[in-house]
Amino acid sequence: MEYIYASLLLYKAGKELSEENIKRVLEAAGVAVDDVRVKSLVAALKNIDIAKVLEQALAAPVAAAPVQA
Amino acid sequence: MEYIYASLLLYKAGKELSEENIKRVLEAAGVAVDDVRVKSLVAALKNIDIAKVLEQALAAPVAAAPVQA
Amino acid sequence: MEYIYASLLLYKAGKELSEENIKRVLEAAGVAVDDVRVKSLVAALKNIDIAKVLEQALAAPVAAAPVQA
Amino acid sequence: MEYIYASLLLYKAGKELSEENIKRVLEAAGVAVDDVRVKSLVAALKNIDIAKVLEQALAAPVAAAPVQA
Amino acid sequence: MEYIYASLLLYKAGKELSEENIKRVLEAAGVAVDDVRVKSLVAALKNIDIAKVLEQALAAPVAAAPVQA
Amino acid sequence: MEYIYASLLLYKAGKELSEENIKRVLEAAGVAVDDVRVKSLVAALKNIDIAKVLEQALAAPVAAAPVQA
Amino acid sequence: MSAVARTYPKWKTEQLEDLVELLKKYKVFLIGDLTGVPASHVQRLRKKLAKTAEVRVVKPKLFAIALERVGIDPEAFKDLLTGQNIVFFTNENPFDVALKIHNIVTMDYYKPGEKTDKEIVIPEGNTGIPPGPMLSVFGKLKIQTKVQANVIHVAKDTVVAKPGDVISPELSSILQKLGLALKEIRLRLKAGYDGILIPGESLILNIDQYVEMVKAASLDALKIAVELAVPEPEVLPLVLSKAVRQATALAVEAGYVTPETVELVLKAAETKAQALAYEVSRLAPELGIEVK
Repeated sequence: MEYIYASLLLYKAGKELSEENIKRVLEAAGVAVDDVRVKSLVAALKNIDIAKVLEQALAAPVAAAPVQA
Repeated sequence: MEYIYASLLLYKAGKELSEENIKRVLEAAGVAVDDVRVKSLVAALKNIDIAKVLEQALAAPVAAAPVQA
Repeated sequence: MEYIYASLLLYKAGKELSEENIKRVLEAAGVAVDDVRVKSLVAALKNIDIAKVLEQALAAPVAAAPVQA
Repeated sequence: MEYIYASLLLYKAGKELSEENIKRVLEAAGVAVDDVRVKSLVAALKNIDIAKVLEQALAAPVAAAPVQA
Repeated sequence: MEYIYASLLLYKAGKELSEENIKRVLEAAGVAVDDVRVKSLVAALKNIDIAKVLEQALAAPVAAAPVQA
Repeated sequence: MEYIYASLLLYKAGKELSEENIKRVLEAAGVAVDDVRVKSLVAALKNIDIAKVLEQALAAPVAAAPVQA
Repeated sequence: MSAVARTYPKWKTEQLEDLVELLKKYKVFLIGDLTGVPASHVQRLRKKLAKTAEVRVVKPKLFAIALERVGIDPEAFKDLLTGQNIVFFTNENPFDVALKIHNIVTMDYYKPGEKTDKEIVIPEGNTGIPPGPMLSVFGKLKIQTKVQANVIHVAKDTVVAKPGDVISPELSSILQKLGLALKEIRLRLKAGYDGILIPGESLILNIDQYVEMVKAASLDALKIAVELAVPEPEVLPLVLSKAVRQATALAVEAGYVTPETVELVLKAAETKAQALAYEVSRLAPELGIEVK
């Protein structure tokens, strides 16, 4: 999830979700960065409407946890 | 929310949630850091069982259901 | 509820839930304080494990929020 | 949460949610007040319908009871 | 998701989630295997408790899913 | 569930859900394959619109949850 | 064998040869129970499966001999090959063929003396039948009727038979008059063979169950993918949502106010205050604290 938190941090800060930016943030947090992962994350993020996802994230119900009986 | 994402990034990376660390991550993301805010966040986070909060964040809103009047 | 909010404010601030403290907070908020009520509040709070009550109330998950009323 | 309880206390007491009022209540509770935080809190509170938000909060007994099925 | 299914297949079959095993399964399915991806998958799988994850509800709000731009 | 995982692996890889393919994947995972089971699986999958089912799985994860295989 | 074969008439020998040919040509066969299946349904089966299978009505003894001839032990089929049998020879997936056969249904009228396997309901409404002798038949079956505009109306939905009941002549005639062909005729498969014997009850796949399994499997994969934060288009929105939820929960718990968290923080504070108020009001009802 580190990569995701780093991306959201940048997104909220209004910065570009580029490989360099994500890498810099991760490194500042002391995370050993995997370039391939960053690359594929950046590519995947490009195809997502993050604003919309964030909006829905809090609105949507979570899948009901297996309600313990 | 940038401060929170920075904290979560550090938390997941297994790093200490110290003022310095949060500041460093925020700065790497190009965020102009407000020292007082970092201080009070760090203080607040100290009193929280983050693992538990994160887990519960994903739990189904069981308690919410019966509330409708 | 003013008495409860005042108590929680003190509790979260790590202060003693004494009659004087509660009174002072209420007065600062411009509330006309009833000594007898403060006394019985303090007595009741002594018999409550506030930490536990607050923790259980965390059951209010984020997702519950947008439930339109 | 001290700032929030101070605000709720003032709200219920029918007082204005001004910086001065919140500060006074916090100080009465022995909290070292951070001006920036108060400022941003007051700004944030201005944009929401507190009455409605409080109404949507979970009812006590449900939230308090460890939900067991 | 092919990599995930391959991992789950091995997991349910009681086999080790090793790079070789995952590679063999993917190749049997006619998938052109990316060694780096397999490596990072194996490393990531080591950090999660698969049984627990499967047991729990999907740790994400469901309605958010179809948001793809 | 191994048989289902193997099928979905093939499906996601864009391969035919044939007896031979499923068998090959299962064997690569070290699963002792039951021919009749593979045959019945292939027949059943022929009668299922997998794309649609996968979509529905996301929409109604609650219903899907209790199915133990 | 030759001594035995000689005792059969020529047509039987021909039939045997035919069956042996089919068993050699096809590696799969399915055996259906023809008992009580009308010729019209068999006709439909033959027609609908023309491209899938060769169909024969077989005599048990003859089929057993044919099986033996091609090296299949007829012993396993001993209990299956009683009565009237129809056999489908195919090279297709036996489960697939079984589903096809199972899905061919002919609706027919219940005849007097037959047992029903389901509840029969005479629906409320206009029967189109003029009052007269039929009125008493309705009466006999305890179906409430009223006559409107010289037509018998059924007053309300009426159950006239439960599973296991025997159809009376009256009920049979009413069902006919009302055009209610409720009896489902489908061929019951006794077994299939594809290298091994597959019992009839295993032949008809429960597709719904497979659907649920596919759903469960896809959900399993999604759970793991979300947990690993796999950056794939179908997973990433879920992972982002999860992160947002966690961040929000943490912000709320820390009382961290931003324009987007302020409502949630307030709600959380109020919820906690309510919880405490509830406890306090129990111990000190004299405070008159109003708990939601």
